[in-house]
Amino acid sequence: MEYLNQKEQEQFSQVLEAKQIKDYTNMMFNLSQGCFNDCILDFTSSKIGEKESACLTRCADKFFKHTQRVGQRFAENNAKLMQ
Amino acid sequence: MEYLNQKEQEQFSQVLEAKQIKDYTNMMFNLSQGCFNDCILDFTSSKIGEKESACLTRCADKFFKHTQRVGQRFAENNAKLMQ
Amino acid sequence: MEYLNQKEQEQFSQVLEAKQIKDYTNMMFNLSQGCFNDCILDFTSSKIGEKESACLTRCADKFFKHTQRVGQRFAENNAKLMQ
Amino acid sequence: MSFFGIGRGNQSVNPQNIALAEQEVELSVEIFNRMVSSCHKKCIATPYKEADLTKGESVCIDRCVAKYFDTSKVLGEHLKKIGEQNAPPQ
Amino acid sequence: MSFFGIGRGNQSVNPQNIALAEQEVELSVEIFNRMVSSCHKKCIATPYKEADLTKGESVCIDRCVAKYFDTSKVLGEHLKKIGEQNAPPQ
Amino acid sequence: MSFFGIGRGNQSVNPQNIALAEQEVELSVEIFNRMVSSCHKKCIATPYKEADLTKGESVCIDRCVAKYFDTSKVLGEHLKKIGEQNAPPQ
Repeated sequence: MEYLNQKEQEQFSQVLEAKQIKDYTNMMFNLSQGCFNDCILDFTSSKIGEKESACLTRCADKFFKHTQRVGQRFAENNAKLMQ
Repeated sequence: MEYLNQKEQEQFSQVLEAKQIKDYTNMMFNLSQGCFNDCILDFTSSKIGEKESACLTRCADKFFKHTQRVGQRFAENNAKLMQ
Repeated sequence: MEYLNQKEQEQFSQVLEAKQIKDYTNMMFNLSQGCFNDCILDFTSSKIGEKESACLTRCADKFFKHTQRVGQRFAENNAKLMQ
Repeated sequence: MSFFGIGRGNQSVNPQNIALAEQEVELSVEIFNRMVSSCHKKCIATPYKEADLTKGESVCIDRCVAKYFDTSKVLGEHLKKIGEQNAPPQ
Repeated sequence: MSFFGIGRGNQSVNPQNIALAEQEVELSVEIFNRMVSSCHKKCIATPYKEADLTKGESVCIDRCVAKYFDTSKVLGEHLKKIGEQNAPPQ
Repeated sequence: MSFFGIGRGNQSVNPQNIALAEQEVELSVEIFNRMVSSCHKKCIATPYKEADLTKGESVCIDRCVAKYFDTSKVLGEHLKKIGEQNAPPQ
Protein backbone atom coordinates (compact mmCIF):
# COMPACT_ATOMS: atom_id res chain seq x y z
CA MET A 1 0.00 0.00 0.00
CA GLU A 2 3.07 2.20 -0.38
CA TYR A 3 1.39 4.03 -3.27
CA LEU A 4 -1.13 5.69 -0.94
CA ASN A 5 -0.40 9.22 0.28
CA GLN A 6 -1.30 10.25 3.80
CA LYS A 7 -4.79 11.49 3.03
CA GLU A 8 -5.54 8.39 1.01
CA GLN A 9 -4.25 6.21 3.82
CA GLU A 10 -6.62 7.89 6.25
CA GLN A 11 -9.58 7.30 3.98
CA PHE A 12 -8.47 3.74 3.23
CA SER A 13 -8.22 2.89 6.92
CA GLN A 14 -11.92 3.76 7.23
CA VAL A 15 -12.79 1.53 4.30
CA LEU A 16 -10.65 -1.20 5.82
CA GLU A 17 -12.37 -0.95 9.17
CA ALA A 18 -15.79 -1.50 7.61
CA LYS A 19 -14.39 -4.45 5.69
CA GLN A 20 -12.88 -5.98 8.82
CA ILE A 21 -16.22 -5.85 10.63
CA LYS A 22 -17.82 -7.65 7.69
CA ASP A 23 -15.04 -10.24 7.48
CA TYR A 24 -15.25 -10.87 11.22
CA THR A 25 -19.03 -11.31 11.02
CA ASN A 26 -18.60 -13.76 8.16
CA MET A 27 -16.00 -15.69 10.12
CA MET A 28 -18.37 -15.96 13.07
CA PHE A 29 -21.16 -17.20 10.78
CA ASN A 30 -18.81 -19.81 9.31
CA LEU A 31 -17.75 -20.83 12.81
CA SER A 32 -21.35 -21.20 14.03
CA GLN A 33 -22.51 -23.11 10.98
CA GLY A 34 -19.42 -25.33 10.82
CA CYS A 35 -19.55 -26.25 14.50
CA PHE A 36 -23.32 -26.78 14.33
CA ASN A 37 -22.89 -29.13 11.35
CA ASP A 38 -20.08 -31.07 13.04
CA CYS A 39 -21.39 -31.22 16.63
CA ILE A 40 -25.18 -31.29 16.49
CA LEU A 41 -26.05 -34.75 15.22
CA ASP A 42 -28.99 -35.72 17.37
CA PHE A 43 -32.50 -34.41 16.71
CA THR A 44 -34.46 -36.48 19.21
CA SER A 45 -34.49 -33.41 21.46
CA SER A 46 -34.68 -29.66 20.91
CA LYS A 47 -32.19 -28.88 23.69
CA ILE A 48 -28.45 -29.03 23.25
CA GLY A 49 -27.01 -31.76 25.49
CA GLU A 50 -23.87 -31.56 27.59
CA LYS A 51 -21.78 -33.53 25.14
CA GLU A 52 -22.92 -31.37 22.24
CA SER A 53 -22.22 -28.22 24.18
CA ALA A 54 -18.70 -29.40 25.02
CA CYS A 55 -18.16 -30.30 21.37
CA LEU A 56 -19.25 -26.80 20.30
CA THR A 57 -16.79 -25.03 22.57
CA ARG A 58 -13.92 -27.34 21.59
CA CYS A 59 -14.86 -26.77 17.95
CA ALA A 60 -14.77 -22.99 18.41
CA ASP A 61 -11.45 -23.08 20.28
CA LYS A 62 -9.92 -25.27 17.62
CA PHE A 63 -11.33 -23.09 14.86
CA PHE A 64 -9.66 -19.99 16.28
CA LYS A 65 -6.34 -21.76 16.86
CA HIS A 66 -6.48 -23.19 13.35
CA THR A 67 -7.24 -19.80 11.81
CA GLN A 68 -4.49 -18.17 13.83
CA ARG A 69 -1.90 -20.78 12.82
CA VAL A 70 -2.86 -20.53 9.14
CA GLY A 71 -2.55 -16.75 9.53
CA GLN A 72 0.99 -17.00 10.90
CA ARG A 73 2.14 -19.36 8.15
CA PHE A 74 0.34 -17.24 5.55
CA ALA A 75 2.23 -14.14 6.68
CA GLU A 76 5.56 -15.98 6.71
CA ASN A 77 5.07 -17.45 3.25
CA ASN A 78 3.94 -14.08 1.93
CA ALA A 79 7.02 -12.42 3.41
CA LYS A 80 9.24 -15.03 1.75
CA LEU A 81 7.59 -14.31 -1.61
CA MET A 82 8.28 -10.60 -1.20
CA GLN A 83 12.03 -11.07 -0.81
CA MET B 1 -36.16 -0.49 12.54
CA GLU B 2 -37.84 1.85 15.04
CA TYR B 3 -34.99 4.31 14.60
CA LEU B 4 -36.10 5.17 11.05
CA ASN B 5 -38.28 8.23 10.53
CA GLN B 6 -41.05 8.21 7.94
CA LYS B 7 -38.96 9.52 5.06
CA GLU B 8 -36.18 7.07 5.86
CA GLN B 9 -38.70 4.23 6.01
CA GLU B 10 -39.93 5.10 2.56
CA GLN B 11 -36.45 5.08 1.15
CA PHE B 12 -35.55 1.91 3.04
CA SER B 13 -38.58 0.07 1.66
CA GLN B 14 -37.21 0.70 -1.83
CA VAL B 15 -33.80 -0.64 -0.86
CA LEU B 16 -35.55 -3.62 0.74
CA GLU B 17 -37.55 -4.38 -2.37
CA ALA B 18 -34.42 -4.56 -4.52
CA LYS B 19 -32.83 -6.82 -1.92
CA GLN B 20 -35.85 -9.11 -1.82
CA ILE B 21 -35.74 -9.59 -5.57
CA LYS B 22 -32.09 -10.54 -5.29
CA ASP B 23 -32.71 -12.89 -2.36
CA TYR B 24 -35.62 -14.54 -4.20
CA THR B 25 -33.48 -15.02 -7.31
CA ASN B 26 -30.74 -16.58 -5.21
CA MET B 27 -33.25 -18.90 -3.56
CA MET B 28 -34.50 -20.04 -6.95
CA PHE B 29 -30.92 -20.68 -8.09
CA ASN B 30 -30.25 -22.71 -4.95
CA LEU B 31 -33.48 -24.63 -5.49
CA SER B 32 -32.65 -25.44 -9.13
CA GLN B 33 -29.10 -26.46 -8.42
CA GLY B 34 -29.98 -28.44 -5.29
CA CYS B 35 -32.79 -30.36 -6.97
CA PHE B 36 -30.66 -30.94 -10.07
CA ASN B 37 -27.85 -32.36 -7.93
CA ASP B 38 -30.22 -34.59 -5.96
CA CYS B 39 -32.55 -35.78 -8.76
CA ILE B 40 -30.54 -35.93 -11.97
CA LEU B 41 -28.26 -38.91 -11.55
CA ASP B 42 -28.39 -40.53 -14.97
CA PHE B 43 -26.41 -39.20 -17.92
CA THR B 44 -27.09 -41.94 -20.45
CA SER B 45 -29.66 -39.62 -22.03
CA SER B 46 -29.96 -35.86 -22.57
CA LYS B 47 -33.68 -35.80 -21.82
CA ILE B 48 -35.14 -35.71 -18.33
CA GLY B 49 -37.10 -38.90 -17.67
CA GLU B 50 -40.47 -39.22 -15.95
CA LYS B 51 -38.96 -40.37 -12.68
CA GLU B 52 -36.47 -37.53 -12.67
CA SER B 53 -39.17 -35.01 -13.47
CA ALA B 54 -41.34 -36.28 -10.62
CA CYS B 55 -38.32 -36.12 -8.30
CA LEU B 56 -37.69 -32.50 -9.31
CA THR B 57 -41.22 -31.34 -8.52
CA ARG B 58 -41.26 -33.19 -5.21
CA CYS B 59 -37.88 -31.68 -4.40
CA ALA B 60 -39.17 -28.17 -5.16
CA ASP B 61 -42.36 -28.67 -3.12
CA LYS B 62 -40.37 -29.98 -0.20
CA PHE B 63 -37.85 -27.17 -0.50
CA PHE B 64 -40.58 -24.54 -0.21
CA LYS B 65 -42.29 -26.29 2.69
CA HIS B 66 -38.97 -26.70 4.43
CA THR B 67 -38.05 -23.04 3.94
CA GLN B 68 -41.47 -21.95 5.12
CA ARG B 69 -41.31 -24.08 8.25
CA VAL B 70 -37.80 -22.86 9.10
CA GLY B 71 -39.14 -19.32 8.56
CA GLN B 72 -41.98 -19.84 11.05
CA ARG B 73 -39.71 -21.29 13.72
CA PHE B 74 -37.11 -18.60 13.02
CA ALA B 75 -39.69 -15.87 13.61
CA GLU B 76 -40.96 -17.54 16.81
CA ASN B 77 -37.48 -18.01 18.22
CA ASN B 78 -36.57 -14.45 17.31
CA ALA B 79 -39.70 -13.14 19.01
CA LYS B 80 -38.82 -15.13 22.14
CA LEU B 81 -35.34 -13.55 22.16
CA MET B 82 -36.86 -10.06 21.97
CA GLN B 83 -38.93 -10.49 25.14
CA MET C 1 -28.74 -5.56 -24.60
CA GLU C 2 -30.57 -4.06 -27.59
CA TYR C 3 -32.16 -1.48 -25.32
CA LEU C 4 -28.83 0.29 -24.77
CA ASN C 5 -28.00 3.31 -26.94
CA GLN C 6 -24.47 3.92 -28.11
CA LYS C 7 -23.37 6.02 -25.17
CA GLU C 8 -24.86 3.55 -22.74
CA GLN C 9 -23.10 0.70 -24.50
CA GLU C 10 -19.78 2.46 -24.13
CA GLN C 11 -20.30 2.93 -20.44
CA PHE C 12 -21.62 -0.60 -20.05
CA SER C 13 -18.55 -2.09 -21.73
CA GLN C 14 -16.42 -0.47 -19.03
CA VAL C 15 -18.62 -1.93 -16.30
CA LEU C 16 -18.43 -5.29 -18.06
CA GLU C 17 -14.66 -5.24 -18.25
CA ALA C 18 -14.34 -4.72 -14.50
CA LYS C 19 -16.80 -7.55 -13.96
CA GLN C 20 -14.87 -9.87 -16.27
CA ILE C 21 -11.66 -9.30 -14.35
CA LYS C 22 -13.49 -10.18 -11.15
CA ASP C 23 -15.12 -13.26 -12.67
CA TYR C 24 -11.79 -14.42 -14.07
CA THR C 25 -10.10 -13.97 -10.69
CA ASN C 26 -12.86 -15.96 -9.04
CA MET C 27 -12.51 -18.72 -11.61
CA MET C 28 -8.77 -18.93 -10.93
CA PHE C 29 -9.43 -19.12 -7.18
CA ASN C 30 -11.95 -21.91 -7.74
CA LEU C 31 -9.48 -23.71 -9.99
CA SER C 32 -6.66 -23.46 -7.43
CA GLN C 33 -8.78 -24.52 -4.51
CA GLY C 34 -10.53 -27.32 -6.42
CA CYS C 35 -7.29 -28.78 -7.77
CA PHE C 36 -5.60 -28.42 -4.38
CA ASN C 37 -8.47 -30.28 -2.71
CA ASP C 38 -8.46 -33.04 -5.33
CA CYS C 39 -4.70 -33.50 -5.85
CA ILE C 40 -2.96 -32.68 -2.57
CA LEU C 41 -3.77 -35.59 -0.31
CA ASP C 42 -0.49 -36.23 1.44
CA PHE C 43 0.73 -34.07 4.32
CA THR C 44 3.80 -36.02 5.38
CA SER C 45 5.88 -33.45 3.50
CA SER C 46 5.65 -29.72 2.88
CA LYS C 47 6.85 -29.98 -0.70
CA ILE C 48 4.61 -30.89 -3.62
CA GLY C 49 5.72 -34.20 -5.11
CA GLU C 50 6.01 -35.08 -8.80
CA LYS C 51 2.77 -37.04 -8.83
CA GLU C 52 0.90 -34.23 -7.13
CA SER C 53 2.35 -31.67 -9.50
CA ALA C 54 1.30 -33.74 -12.53
CA CYS C 55 -2.17 -34.12 -11.02
CA LEU C 56 -2.44 -30.35 -10.58
CA THR C 57 -1.61 -29.56 -14.21
CA ARG C 58 -3.98 -32.26 -15.51
CA CYS C 59 -6.65 -30.91 -13.18
CA ALA C 60 -6.15 -27.39 -14.52
CA ASP C 61 -6.18 -28.52 -18.15
CA LYS C 62 -9.33 -30.53 -17.59
CA PHE C 63 -10.95 -27.67 -15.71
CA PHE C 64 -10.45 -25.30 -18.64
CA LYS C 65 -11.64 -27.83 -21.20
CA HIS C 66 -14.66 -28.60 -19.07
CA THR C 67 -15.51 -24.93 -18.62
CA GLN C 68 -15.06 -24.31 -22.33
CA ARG C 69 -17.30 -27.21 -23.31
CA VAL C 70 -20.01 -26.17 -20.86
CA GLY C 71 -19.71 -22.67 -22.34
CA GLN C 72 -20.28 -23.93 -25.89
CA ARG C 73 -23.32 -25.99 -24.92
CA PHE C 74 -24.61 -23.14 -22.77
CA ALA C 75 -24.46 -20.76 -25.74
CA GLU C 76 -26.15 -23.27 -28.05
CA ASN C 77 -28.95 -24.02 -25.63
CA ASN C 78 -29.44 -20.32 -24.97
CA ALA C 79 -29.62 -19.62 -28.70
CA LYS C 80 -32.24 -22.36 -29.08
CA LEU C 81 -34.32 -20.76 -26.31
CA MET C 82 -34.20 -17.40 -28.09
CA GLN C 83 -35.78 -18.74 -31.28
CA MET D 1 -46.73 13.72 13.98
CA SER D 2 -47.42 16.62 11.65
CA PHE D 3 -49.13 19.89 12.65
CA PHE D 4 -49.79 22.37 9.85
CA GLY D 5 -46.93 20.74 7.96
CA ILE D 6 -44.59 21.38 10.86
CA GLY D 7 -42.79 18.43 12.42
CA ARG D 8 -42.84 15.31 10.23
CA GLY D 9 -42.76 17.55 7.19
CA ASN D 10 -39.17 18.60 7.54
CA GLN D 11 -37.73 15.20 8.31
CA SER D 12 -34.42 14.63 6.62
CA VAL D 13 -32.99 11.33 5.48
CA ASN D 14 -29.82 10.17 7.22
CA PRO D 15 -28.05 7.74 4.85
CA GLN D 16 -26.32 6.10 7.82
CA ASN D 17 -29.69 5.08 9.24
CA ILE D 18 -30.66 3.49 5.93
CA ALA D 19 -27.32 1.65 5.79
CA LEU D 20 -27.76 0.44 9.36
CA ALA D 21 -31.25 -0.88 8.67
CA GLU D 22 -29.98 -2.57 5.51
CA GLN D 23 -27.18 -4.24 7.41
CA GLU D 24 -29.60 -5.46 10.06
CA VAL D 25 -31.78 -7.13 7.43
CA GLU D 26 -28.75 -8.60 5.66
CA LEU D 27 -27.49 -10.25 8.84
CA SER D 28 -30.92 -11.72 9.51
CA VAL D 29 -31.25 -13.08 5.99
CA GLU D 30 -27.74 -14.54 6.11
CA ILE D 31 -28.41 -16.38 9.38
CA PHE D 32 -31.76 -17.59 8.05
CA ASN D 33 -30.22 -18.89 4.81
CA ARG D 34 -27.53 -20.80 6.68
CA MET D 35 -30.19 -22.28 8.95
CA VAL D 36 -32.27 -23.36 5.94
CA SER D 37 -29.22 -24.98 4.38
CA SER D 38 -27.97 -26.76 7.52
CA CYS D 39 -31.40 -28.02 8.57
CA HIS D 40 -32.13 -29.25 5.03
CA LYS D 41 -28.97 -31.37 5.19
CA LYS D 42 -29.82 -32.61 8.67
CA CYS D 43 -33.54 -33.30 8.23
CA ILE D 44 -34.65 -33.81 4.63
CA ALA D 45 -34.09 -37.31 3.29
CA THR D 46 -33.19 -37.94 -0.33
CA PRO D 47 -34.45 -39.48 -2.59
CA TYR D 48 -37.57 -37.37 -2.34
CA LYS D 49 -40.38 -39.90 -1.97
CA GLU D 50 -43.15 -37.39 -1.39
CA ALA D 51 -43.86 -33.70 -1.89
CA ASP D 52 -44.96 -33.10 1.71
CA LEU D 53 -42.75 -32.94 4.75
CA THR D 54 -43.10 -36.18 6.70
CA LYS D 55 -43.98 -36.01 10.38
CA GLY D 56 -40.40 -36.96 11.19
CA GLU D 57 -38.96 -34.26 8.95
CA SER D 58 -41.25 -31.60 10.43
CA VAL D 59 -40.28 -32.44 14.00
CA CYS D 60 -36.62 -32.56 12.98
CA ILE D 61 -36.85 -29.07 11.42
CA ASP D 62 -38.40 -27.60 14.58
CA ARG D 63 -35.65 -29.07 16.75
CA CYS D 64 -32.97 -28.13 14.25
CA VAL D 65 -33.97 -24.45 14.32
CA ALA D 66 -34.16 -24.48 18.12
CA LYS D 67 -30.72 -26.07 18.34
CA TYR D 68 -29.29 -23.62 15.82
CA PHE D 69 -30.39 -20.73 18.03
CA ASP D 70 -29.03 -22.55 21.08
CA THR D 71 -25.71 -23.04 19.29
CA SER D 72 -25.37 -19.27 18.87
CA LYS D 73 -26.09 -18.84 22.56
CA VAL D 74 -23.58 -21.46 23.68
CA LEU D 75 -20.90 -20.09 21.36
CA GLY D 76 -21.66 -16.47 22.27
CA GLU D 77 -21.28 -17.22 25.98
CA HIS D 78 -18.10 -19.15 25.35
CA LEU D 79 -16.58 -16.31 23.33
CA LYS D 80 -17.50 -13.86 26.06
CA LYS D 81 -15.75 -16.07 28.62
CA ILE D 82 -12.65 -16.31 26.43
CA GLY D 83 -12.69 -12.55 25.96
CA GLU D 84 -12.84 -11.96 29.73
CA GLN D 85 -9.97 -14.37 30.40
CA ASN D 86 -7.81 -12.55 27.89
CA ALA D 87 -8.76 -9.08 29.12
CA PRO D 88 -6.19 -7.36 31.37
CA PRO D 89 -7.13 -7.20 35.07
CA GLN D 90 -8.40 -3.79 36.20
CA MET E 1 -28.02 6.94 -36.69
CA SER E 2 -26.29 10.27 -36.72
CA PHE E 3 -26.94 13.02 -39.25
CA PHE E 4 -24.78 16.10 -38.97
CA GLY E 5 -24.33 15.26 -35.31
CA ILE E 6 -28.06 15.29 -34.78
CA GLY E 7 -29.69 12.22 -33.37
CA ARG E 8 -27.10 9.88 -31.85
CA GLY E 9 -25.13 12.89 -30.78
CA ASN E 10 -27.42 13.99 -28.02
CA GLN E 11 -28.03 10.57 -26.52
CA SER E 12 -28.09 10.62 -22.77
CA VAL E 13 -27.07 7.82 -20.47
CA ASN E 14 -29.84 6.34 -18.33
CA PRO E 15 -28.14 4.71 -15.31
CA GLN E 16 -31.12 2.37 -14.92
CA ASN E 17 -30.42 0.89 -18.34
CA ILE E 18 -26.81 0.24 -17.39
CA ALA E 19 -27.91 -1.38 -14.14
CA LEU E 20 -30.43 -3.55 -15.99
CA ALA E 21 -27.82 -4.73 -18.49
CA GLU E 22 -25.42 -5.44 -15.64
CA GLN E 23 -28.03 -7.49 -13.83
CA GLU E 24 -28.76 -9.46 -16.97
CA VAL E 25 -25.11 -10.40 -17.37
CA GLU E 26 -24.79 -11.23 -13.69
CA LEU E 27 -27.72 -13.65 -13.82
CA SER E 28 -26.26 -15.36 -16.87
CA VAL E 29 -22.83 -15.70 -15.29
CA GLU E 30 -24.33 -17.04 -12.06
CA ILE E 31 -26.33 -19.71 -13.88
CA PHE E 32 -23.29 -20.62 -15.96
CA ASN E 33 -21.04 -20.92 -12.90
CA ARG E 34 -23.52 -23.18 -11.14
CA MET E 35 -23.77 -25.33 -14.26
CA VAL E 36 -19.97 -25.61 -14.49
CA SER E 37 -19.81 -26.63 -10.84
CA SER E 38 -22.67 -29.17 -10.95
CA CYS E 39 -21.55 -30.76 -14.22
CA HIS E 40 -17.96 -30.99 -12.98
CA LYS E 41 -19.17 -32.96 -9.98
CA LYS E 42 -21.40 -35.16 -12.15
CA CYS E 43 -19.04 -35.82 -15.06
CA ILE E 44 -15.36 -35.34 -14.24
CA ALA E 45 -13.75 -38.31 -12.56
CA THR E 46 -10.99 -37.89 -9.98
CA PRO E 47 -8.12 -38.80 -9.76
CA TYR E 48 -7.26 -36.93 -12.92
CA LYS E 49 -5.62 -39.55 -15.13
CA GLU E 50 -5.30 -37.40 -18.23
CA ALA E 51 -5.37 -33.75 -19.22
CA ASP E 52 -7.98 -34.20 -21.96
CA LEU E 53 -11.65 -34.81 -21.49
CA THR E 54 -12.39 -38.47 -22.17
CA LYS E 55 -15.09 -39.36 -24.68
CA GLY E 56 -17.33 -40.38 -21.79
CA GLU E 57 -16.76 -37.12 -19.94
CA SER E 58 -17.47 -35.04 -23.06
CA VAL E 59 -20.76 -36.79 -23.73
CA CYS E 60 -21.68 -36.52 -20.06
CA ILE E 61 -21.04 -32.75 -20.10
CA ASP E 62 -23.27 -32.25 -23.16
CA ARG E 63 -26.11 -34.18 -21.55
CA CYS E 64 -25.55 -32.50 -18.21
CA VAL E 65 -25.94 -29.02 -19.70
CA ALA E 66 -29.03 -30.10 -21.64
CA LYS E 67 -30.55 -31.59 -18.49
CA TYR E 68 -29.68 -28.49 -16.47
CA PHE E 69 -31.66 -26.37 -18.94
CA ASP E 70 -34.49 -28.92 -18.87
CA THR E 71 -34.51 -28.79 -15.09
CA SER E 72 -35.16 -25.04 -15.20
CA LYS E 73 -38.02 -25.66 -17.61
CA VAL E 74 -39.61 -28.43 -15.53
CA LEU E 75 -39.29 -26.38 -12.34
CA GLY E 76 -40.52 -23.20 -14.03
CA GLU E 77 -43.65 -24.92 -15.29
CA HIS E 78 -44.25 -26.52 -11.92
CA LEU E 79 -43.94 -23.19 -10.12
CA LYS E 80 -46.34 -21.61 -12.58
CA LYS E 81 -48.86 -24.39 -11.88
CA ILE E 82 -48.47 -23.92 -8.13
CA GLY E 83 -48.93 -20.18 -8.57
CA GLU E 84 -52.15 -20.67 -10.51
CA GLN E 85 -53.55 -23.08 -7.94
CA ASN E 86 -52.93 -20.58 -5.18
CA ALA E 87 -54.31 -17.63 -7.16
CA PRO E 88 -57.86 -16.55 -6.26
CA PRO E 89 -60.55 -17.53 -8.83
CA GLN E 90 -61.66 -14.62 -11.02
CA MET F 1 7.00 15.51 4.13
CA SER F 2 5.40 18.74 5.24
CA PHE F 3 7.17 22.07 5.44
CA PHE F 4 5.18 25.01 6.75
CA GLY F 5 2.08 23.24 5.58
CA ILE F 6 3.44 23.01 2.07
CA GLY F 7 3.74 19.59 0.46
CA ARG F 8 1.74 16.95 2.32
CA GLY F 9 -0.83 19.59 3.09
CA ASN F 10 -2.25 19.82 -0.38
CA GLN F 11 -2.42 16.11 -1.08
CA SER F 12 -5.53 15.12 -2.93
CA VAL F 13 -7.32 11.80 -2.69
CA ASN F 14 -7.39 9.70 -5.84
CA PRO F 15 -10.40 7.36 -5.51
CA GLN F 16 -8.72 4.91 -7.89
CA ASN F 17 -5.85 4.44 -5.44
CA ILE F 18 -8.31 3.69 -2.66
CA ALA F 19 -10.13 1.19 -4.89
CA LEU F 20 -6.85 -0.47 -5.84
CA ALA F 21 -5.78 -0.84 -2.22
CA GLU F 22 -9.21 -2.22 -1.34
CA GLN F 23 -8.96 -4.77 -4.13
CA GLU F 24 -5.51 -5.83 -3.00
CA VAL F 25 -6.77 -6.51 0.52
CA GLU F 26 -9.85 -8.31 -0.78
CA LEU F 27 -7.76 -10.70 -2.87
CA SER F 28 -5.52 -11.45 0.08
CA VAL F 29 -8.48 -12.10 2.39
CA GLU F 30 -10.16 -14.31 -0.22
CA ILE F 31 -7.04 -16.46 -0.66
CA PHE F 32 -6.58 -16.66 3.10
CA ASN F 33 -10.20 -17.71 3.68
CA ARG F 34 -9.96 -20.46 1.07
CA MET F 35 -6.73 -21.67 2.66
CA VAL F 36 -8.35 -21.74 6.10
CA SER F 37 -11.27 -23.72 4.71
CA SER F 38 -9.21 -26.23 2.69
CA CYS F 39 -6.65 -26.83 5.44
CA HIS F 40 -9.41 -27.25 8.04
CA LYS F 41 -10.90 -30.03 5.90
CA LYS F 42 -7.50 -31.61 5.33
CA CYS F 43 -6.07 -31.36 8.85
CA ILE F 44 -8.67 -31.01 11.60
CA ALA F 45 -10.20 -34.29 12.71
CA THR F 46 -13.82 -34.51 13.84
CA PRO F 47 -15.21 -35.34 16.36
CA TYR F 48 -13.40 -32.64 18.29
CA LYS F 49 -11.78 -34.49 21.18
CA GLU F 50 -9.82 -31.54 22.54
CA ALA F 51 -9.79 -27.77 22.35
CA ASP F 52 -6.10 -27.53 21.43
CA LEU F 53 -4.54 -28.37 18.12
CA THR F 54 -2.79 -31.72 18.40
CA LYS F 55 0.86 -31.97 17.37
CA GLY F 56 -0.23 -33.82 14.23
CA GLU F 57 -2.80 -31.18 13.33
CA SER F 58 -0.29 -28.37 13.83
CA VAL F 59 2.29 -29.98 11.57
CA CYS F 60 -0.40 -30.74 9.01
CA ILE F 61 -1.52 -27.09 8.96
CA ASP F 62 2.04 -25.85 8.38
CA ARG F 63 2.51 -28.24 5.48
CA CYS F 64 -0.94 -27.52 4.12
CA VAL F 65 -0.28 -23.78 3.91
CA ALA F 66 3.13 -24.39 2.31
CA LYS F 67 1.56 -26.73 -0.25
CA TYR F 68 -1.27 -24.27 -0.93
CA PHE F 69 1.32 -21.62 -1.85
CA ASP F 70 3.22 -24.19 -3.91
CA THR F 71 0.02 -25.11 -5.73
CA SER F 72 -0.40 -21.49 -6.85
CA LYS F 73 3.17 -21.53 -8.10
CA VAL F 74 2.82 -24.81 -10.01
CA LEU F 75 -0.46 -23.69 -11.56
CA GLY F 76 0.83 -20.22 -12.34
CA GLU F 77 3.84 -21.62 -14.19
CA HIS F 78 1.64 -24.09 -16.04
CA LEU F 79 -0.76 -21.37 -17.14
CA LYS F 80 2.14 -19.27 -18.33
CA LYS F 81 3.42 -22.21 -20.40
CA ILE F 82 -0.03 -22.77 -21.90
CA GLY F 83 -0.29 -19.07 -22.69
CA GLU F 84 3.04 -19.11 -24.51
CA GLN F 85 2.10 -22.17 -26.54
CA ASN F 86 -1.11 -20.52 -27.64
CA ALA F 87 0.52 -17.18 -28.41
CA PRO F 88 1.19 -16.46 -32.08
CA PRO F 89 4.88 -16.71 -33.13
CA GLN F 90 6.55 -13.34 -33.52
